[in-house]
Amino acid sequence: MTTSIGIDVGTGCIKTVLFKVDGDNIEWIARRNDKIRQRDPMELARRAYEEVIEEAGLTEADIQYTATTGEGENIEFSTGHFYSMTTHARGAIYLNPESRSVLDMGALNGRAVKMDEHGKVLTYRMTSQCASGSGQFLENISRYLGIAQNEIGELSKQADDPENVSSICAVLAETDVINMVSRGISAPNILRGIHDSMAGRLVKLLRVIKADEGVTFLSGGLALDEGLMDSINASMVKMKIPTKAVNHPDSPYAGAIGAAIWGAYRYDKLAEQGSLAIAS
Amino acid sequence: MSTAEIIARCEELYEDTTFAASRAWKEAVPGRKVVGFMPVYIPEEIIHAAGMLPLGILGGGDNLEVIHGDAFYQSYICRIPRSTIELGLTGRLDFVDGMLFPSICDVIRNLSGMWKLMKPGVYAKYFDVPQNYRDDIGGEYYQNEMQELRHDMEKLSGNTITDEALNNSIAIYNEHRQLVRDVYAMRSAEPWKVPSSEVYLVMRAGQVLPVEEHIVMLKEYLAAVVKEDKPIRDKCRIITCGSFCEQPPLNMIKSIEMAGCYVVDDDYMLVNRWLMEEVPTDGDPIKSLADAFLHHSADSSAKYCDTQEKVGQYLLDSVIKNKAEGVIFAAPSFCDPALLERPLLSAKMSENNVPHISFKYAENSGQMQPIREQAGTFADSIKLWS
Amino acid sequence: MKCYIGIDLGSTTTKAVVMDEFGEVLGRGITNSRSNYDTASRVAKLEAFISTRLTLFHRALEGLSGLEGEKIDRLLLNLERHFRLELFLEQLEDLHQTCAGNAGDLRYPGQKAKICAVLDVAFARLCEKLQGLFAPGVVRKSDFFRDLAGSEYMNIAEQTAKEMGMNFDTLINIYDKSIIEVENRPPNDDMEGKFLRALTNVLAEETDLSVSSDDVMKAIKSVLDMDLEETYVVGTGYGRVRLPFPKEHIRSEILCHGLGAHLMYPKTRTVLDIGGQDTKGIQIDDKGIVVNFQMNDRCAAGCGRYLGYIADEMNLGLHELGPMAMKATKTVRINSTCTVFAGAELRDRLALGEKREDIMAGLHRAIILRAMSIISRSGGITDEFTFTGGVAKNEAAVKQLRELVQENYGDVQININPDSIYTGALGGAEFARRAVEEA
Amino acid sequence: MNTATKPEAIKDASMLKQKAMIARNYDALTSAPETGKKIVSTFVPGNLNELINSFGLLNNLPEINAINNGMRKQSGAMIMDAERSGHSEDVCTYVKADIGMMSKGNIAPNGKVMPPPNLLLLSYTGCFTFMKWFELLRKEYNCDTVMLQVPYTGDGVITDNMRNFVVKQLKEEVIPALEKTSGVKFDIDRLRENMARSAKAEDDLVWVLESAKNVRSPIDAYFGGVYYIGPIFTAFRGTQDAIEYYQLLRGEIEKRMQDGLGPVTPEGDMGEEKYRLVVEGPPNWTSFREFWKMFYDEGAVVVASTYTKVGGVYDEGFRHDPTNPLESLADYCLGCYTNRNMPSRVDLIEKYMNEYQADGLLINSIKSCNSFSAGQLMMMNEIEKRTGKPGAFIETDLVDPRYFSAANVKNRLESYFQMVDQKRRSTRTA
Ligand SMILES: Nc1ncnc2c1ncn2[C@@H]1O[C@H](COP(=O)(O)OP(=O)(O)O)[C@@H](O)[C@H]1O
Ligand SMILES: Nc1ncnc2c1ncn2[C@@H]1O[C@H](COP(=O)(O)OP(=O)(O)O)[C@@H](O)[C@H]1O
Ligand code: SF4
Ligand code: SF4
Ligand code: SF4
Repeated sequence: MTTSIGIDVGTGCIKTVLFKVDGDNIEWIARRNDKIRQRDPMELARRAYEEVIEEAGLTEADIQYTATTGEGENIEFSTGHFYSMTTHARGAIYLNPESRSVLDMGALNGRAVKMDEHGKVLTYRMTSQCASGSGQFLENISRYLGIAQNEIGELSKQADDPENVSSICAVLAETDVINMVSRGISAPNILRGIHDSMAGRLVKLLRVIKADEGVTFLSGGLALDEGLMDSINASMVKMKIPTKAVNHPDSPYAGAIGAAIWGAYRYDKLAEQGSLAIAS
Repeated sequence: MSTAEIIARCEELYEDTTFAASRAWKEAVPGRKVVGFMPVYIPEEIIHAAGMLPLGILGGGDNLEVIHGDAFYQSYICRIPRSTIELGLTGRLDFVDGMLFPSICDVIRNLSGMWKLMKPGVYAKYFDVPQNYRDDIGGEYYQNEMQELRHDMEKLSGNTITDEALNNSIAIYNEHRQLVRDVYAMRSAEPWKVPSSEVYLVMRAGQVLPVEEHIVMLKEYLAAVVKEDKPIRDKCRIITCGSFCEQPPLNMIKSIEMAGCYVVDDDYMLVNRWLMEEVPTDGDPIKSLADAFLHHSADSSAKYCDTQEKVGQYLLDSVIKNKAEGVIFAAPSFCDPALLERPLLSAKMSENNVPHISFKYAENSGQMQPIREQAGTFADSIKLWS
Repeated sequence: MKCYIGIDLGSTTTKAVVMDEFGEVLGRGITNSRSNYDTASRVAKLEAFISTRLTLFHRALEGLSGLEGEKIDRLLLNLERHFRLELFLEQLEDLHQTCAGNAGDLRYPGQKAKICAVLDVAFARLCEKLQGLFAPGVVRKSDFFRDLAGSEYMNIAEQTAKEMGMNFDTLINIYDKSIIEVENRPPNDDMEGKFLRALTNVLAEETDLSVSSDDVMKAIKSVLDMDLEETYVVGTGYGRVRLPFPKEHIRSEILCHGLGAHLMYPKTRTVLDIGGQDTKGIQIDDKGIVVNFQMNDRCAAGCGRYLGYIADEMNLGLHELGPMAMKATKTVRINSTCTVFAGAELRDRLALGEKREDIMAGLHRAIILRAMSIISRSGGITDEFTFTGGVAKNEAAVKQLRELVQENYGDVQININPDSIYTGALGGAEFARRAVEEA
Repeated sequence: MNTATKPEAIKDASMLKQKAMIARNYDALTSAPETGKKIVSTFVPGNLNELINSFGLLNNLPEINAINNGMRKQSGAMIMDAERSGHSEDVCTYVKADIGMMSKGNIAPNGKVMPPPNLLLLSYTGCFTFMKWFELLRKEYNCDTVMLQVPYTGDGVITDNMRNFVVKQLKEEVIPALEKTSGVKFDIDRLRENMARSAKAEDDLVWVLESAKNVRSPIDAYFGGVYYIGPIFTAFRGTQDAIEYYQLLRGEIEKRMQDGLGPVTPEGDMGEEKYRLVVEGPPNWTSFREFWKMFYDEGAVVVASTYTKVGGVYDEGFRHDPTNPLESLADYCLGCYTNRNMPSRVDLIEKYMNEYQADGLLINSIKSCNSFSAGQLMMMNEIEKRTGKPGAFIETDLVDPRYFSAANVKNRLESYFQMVDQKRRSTRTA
């Protein structure tokens, strides 16, 4: 039995989980999800780390592997770091064993990963440097429209005539949206238009990695946006991608979960090789 | 000298966008001349034999503030021509007596004409190479082109280029090329001792130093590396491909290694090892250079591949020879040759079960996080499952 | 009297300039651009007319013997202060009512009474706090209602919500929705009433006037009675195609900026304008006629909005960025000026241990570097050089610009006018004037 | 476009003739499997139509297919298809439209399947992309490929070495490959006859293009021009059809000049000629009509363009020469517009600015095409300096609809026209 912690440092939130892993027997013990809101991520991560240990009724000495992912490369108290596409793939399998691909929608970049049934990464793709159609953009627009994050999905689903967002640039697209408001386009239609354009970019990634088996798991915070999920599914049908996109209430934790599980796996492998020292 | 000292010297040369070392060489003896050239390949021997310094110009890197260069290029054109123009317009290349623009892509090709417009008094030449590899067709054309270049170099330098002098230069460059190959072989054998960033810097030094000086440096580096005692890390062996022209920022080269990769081959500064075998030094030197070009030269996307089977073979050969576990296609954004060829190369890798990923960069890319993430995931996947 | 008006509908702000038939600027007005362009230009125009009245007041008061310059200035400053306060309180009350109305939204079933109770407390506190902004000698952070109200609302709402056991996010959402509605309602028109009420307050405070208050009142009233005729309006700027104007009343912003800069500095040959989404380099001749221009391409990298993203990321106001960057001891090299990634770049650098001030200096330099290439593309800098647009208000950007101009073009006269943000509107007003006076 | 609903002017005879020629050619291509004809795929700049024709081979031009798909608004989907299958967003969209067309079943504009080529003739003149394009196609079609390398005239002159190199490749690589594909022996006299016909049509083409020197130009040498060059640049050079087409066209334009008419636009005769422009760079095909409208609505007529020289710069005097067929073909390939170095391109534009009495230079910079675009900003500077006339710069793409931002282009064009206008007025009053 290996006890491990996974910490996913995102641009918006830090997700921290504690797992006990014994071969195929994987148990999720504790969790935290903290909004960063201009605070120091390193301190927040430390606090979350202590709090999950406390929640599990353990002490620091009980933790055998602390794995970071996301932007957590520099956290000093971690044992090792896994890159986010590795961890999201594993987290997806944990949350939905049918998953064979993951679409992770972060604040700035989108990522698509294809994996096998064990969470082994086969191929992947990230969006390029230009941030058109990113989560950040959606956040800005919803603020502008006076709409709360958790309302977006609902509203978008009410769209009857989605408006096309043509600009490739997120900044110029803001003006596009302002123009739409002034032309009297309804909020649902605007949001759905943005969702569609984001979905287009994301699904293009799926097409590149040739997602063709199982289901496509949506991970990250935006995964809970049902409107975006609808757009993604519609876009997948249009682009003839044979899988279906699904989410999970714990989608935002996928990265942290994967980190914890891989951490435990790596711990066992290193212990086997008798080279535990390298890891720390 | 220790590797640290050698690398410090190389770093200094690398960061200096005023080319002080090459200027110093020129000023040391009155009448010396310098001929600049762009990637990928030109026969440096001809310049050398005329007593001039061939100066490899690889853009401005991430330290040069590009103002006027940007004014001449749209956003969808790669970075190297803009920083090169900037170097030209800000007087940094005023000591250069001639510029050669090899045949690599439309951008460099057009740059040759822009140079003529920009610097009417300075010798500037587009140097074409054959894409036809028959001795009697492409070979003959190329020999004539080289003769023309030889003639131009004689005029520029005021020195006659005899066959003996040219053969002598070939011999010196043969030695240089051998040492370069040795460094690469050493890195491939013991990558933990020879970080890619070091190899890169040492090779970059060769672009601005006289070949004789660089030969000494390479020998010193090889000797110093043997004495290095660095631990072996848990990393995977990869090859980077696609960076034959515009160079990535040094930070990117470091980031790839930091993300868990050992780079065992790359295509930076191919001019150092374009000719892959010893060039004979006893015959007609122009013919020898032409033969070497046609039949024993490195491949890159800038060359036409005359048969379907040969497409990407050079990369596959390198994967096998260097026991690479994967290939990272890293091309400059908007680089036509690299990006057009990439689907062909990646298909070849897939057919042969070589894992590969691809991303784009610019010589002044500042954000390494996406690069680390992609290279890191690639390394993770090789490490966890192979 | 005849008034010629230029309206510059920018991507971030909308500016209006009122000019008389002799080409004299009477008033300037600014507001933030919003989804309703008509409203934006109406509000900007209204603001410009307010400022016109103030100018005319000045002229009228000058006619009163015994009232010299300094006193007039003080009087008018106080008058404007009181006037603005009236206007502000009116809008704040509107916001309060709108919020209360929105609290009845379906999303908060059965909560209306509770929300309204919280709002009442919050707005009472807000009102008290914000009045202070209009006390004598206070520098306000922004000219816009949205910014003034918003900055404090967040704090007060959070505190009040906590005290009264209310969800903070709900208050934020209601606010976000209401502020847009309020912004899109131009303030009611009774300017005279407001001016007179303000004047009464001022005169009550004044103890040291050398003329009778009746004379002052009479002078002011005479101005208020004056009819300001909108003789000809010219629209320009990013949103000009959406202005409700006939085509011949619309000029390209390039021409307007060129002409505006020429009017301010007749020797100008090169103009740089950095606005919210575009950067323009313009070359003009000795008559203010554009001979060449370049704009940024399809990418908004390095424009004013970039600073907006940075300010959001740092939780600062736009006007605070410049001063912070001025404290830098070195300039961190920043290469990417993609607006959306600005925040990521900032975090990257902070993670590498760079100081905020130094990064800020680097970010400003990056913007100006990009602008320098656009100028270079338009033909470089010829003496004199004028810098206009919103970013010209930013001292750090100006500092980098001065350095880079010096490095690349040597000694050049650089003009930066405090009213430079109005350059486009000024050019527009002049076009309007010429259309009638020189027809 | 829907021609039936518009009370459109009766189409000119030349238009009808061209339409028929193109239709016939597509039918010949798509029916090749039945007729047993063989197809050679090759590129427009520096194409060897006379030679291909002399073997009885058909000529298929992937660029023209891409243009057709662009004008029929189908290229967008094709490009995205290609990008999804791994082609970079950054490269030429002709290539991606071509590859996307293949994945969509290779349907020709006549609705029938375009059969695979029997030979890829890679005559790469003026653009490196061609080389990789055919490497990509070779992988798809797995057919014979022959390459004709045309050296770049980097110093602005055609040297003997270049000419000999091209001739030698023609003799020893290209002709044998064509013989093999067609099963026909090379017949130099047939080539000569074709070339004589080419020269004849070229004379009339030059006359047509130069008619724009008239102030009140009877043609638009860019938007109209792309139709006028069609036959010479594509599969018809060296045919009797082409000769007849240009005779008809010339007659029609002579008539327009006598009647004092300006260019024909999709909305009928153009109104007053307010601005005379020279345009550098290819047009945008996906919004061709909309783009053109932005010009004629403002009274802007293009009097000369460089795009109409990509398939040969005939107005500088070059003609296909039957007396020296192979050398002449070599000179033709070497002399195409994009194979000329930057200084020569600038000289040519300067000449156009002066000879055609233009008010300014407009550059339509194409994202896809580095061959054209890299360096255009310096060209503009240079022209402004030499002629004192203002330049304008807009950015679009060939067949990628995502890169045509109508508002953006219109904004710039309007600003530009207003600027020219203002400037003109001030010089008049001064
Ligand atoms: N229920 C939800 N509905 C819609 N969006 C949400 C929801 N919860 C979180 N988000 C969005 O998800 C994003 C954070 O996702 P996350 O994957 O944690 O990003 P990162 O890892 O970059 O911090 C934020 O932009 C947030 O606005
Ligand atoms: N007080 C200020 N201090 C610093 N920068 C400012 C200030 N006001 C505006 N700006 C900058 O100016 C930009 C808006 O400029 P403006 O010329 O109004 O643009 P536009 O014409 O596109 O609306 C903003 O994005 C911001 O960066
Ligand atoms: S287009 Fe917009 S999102 Fe893309 S790089 Fe430019 S500013 Fe950034
Ligand atoms: S980076 Fe690529 S496109 Fe740019 S000049 Fe070099 S080879 Fe050409
Ligand atoms: S890059 Fe230009 S010349 Fe080359 S194929 Fe594309 S459009 Fe044609």
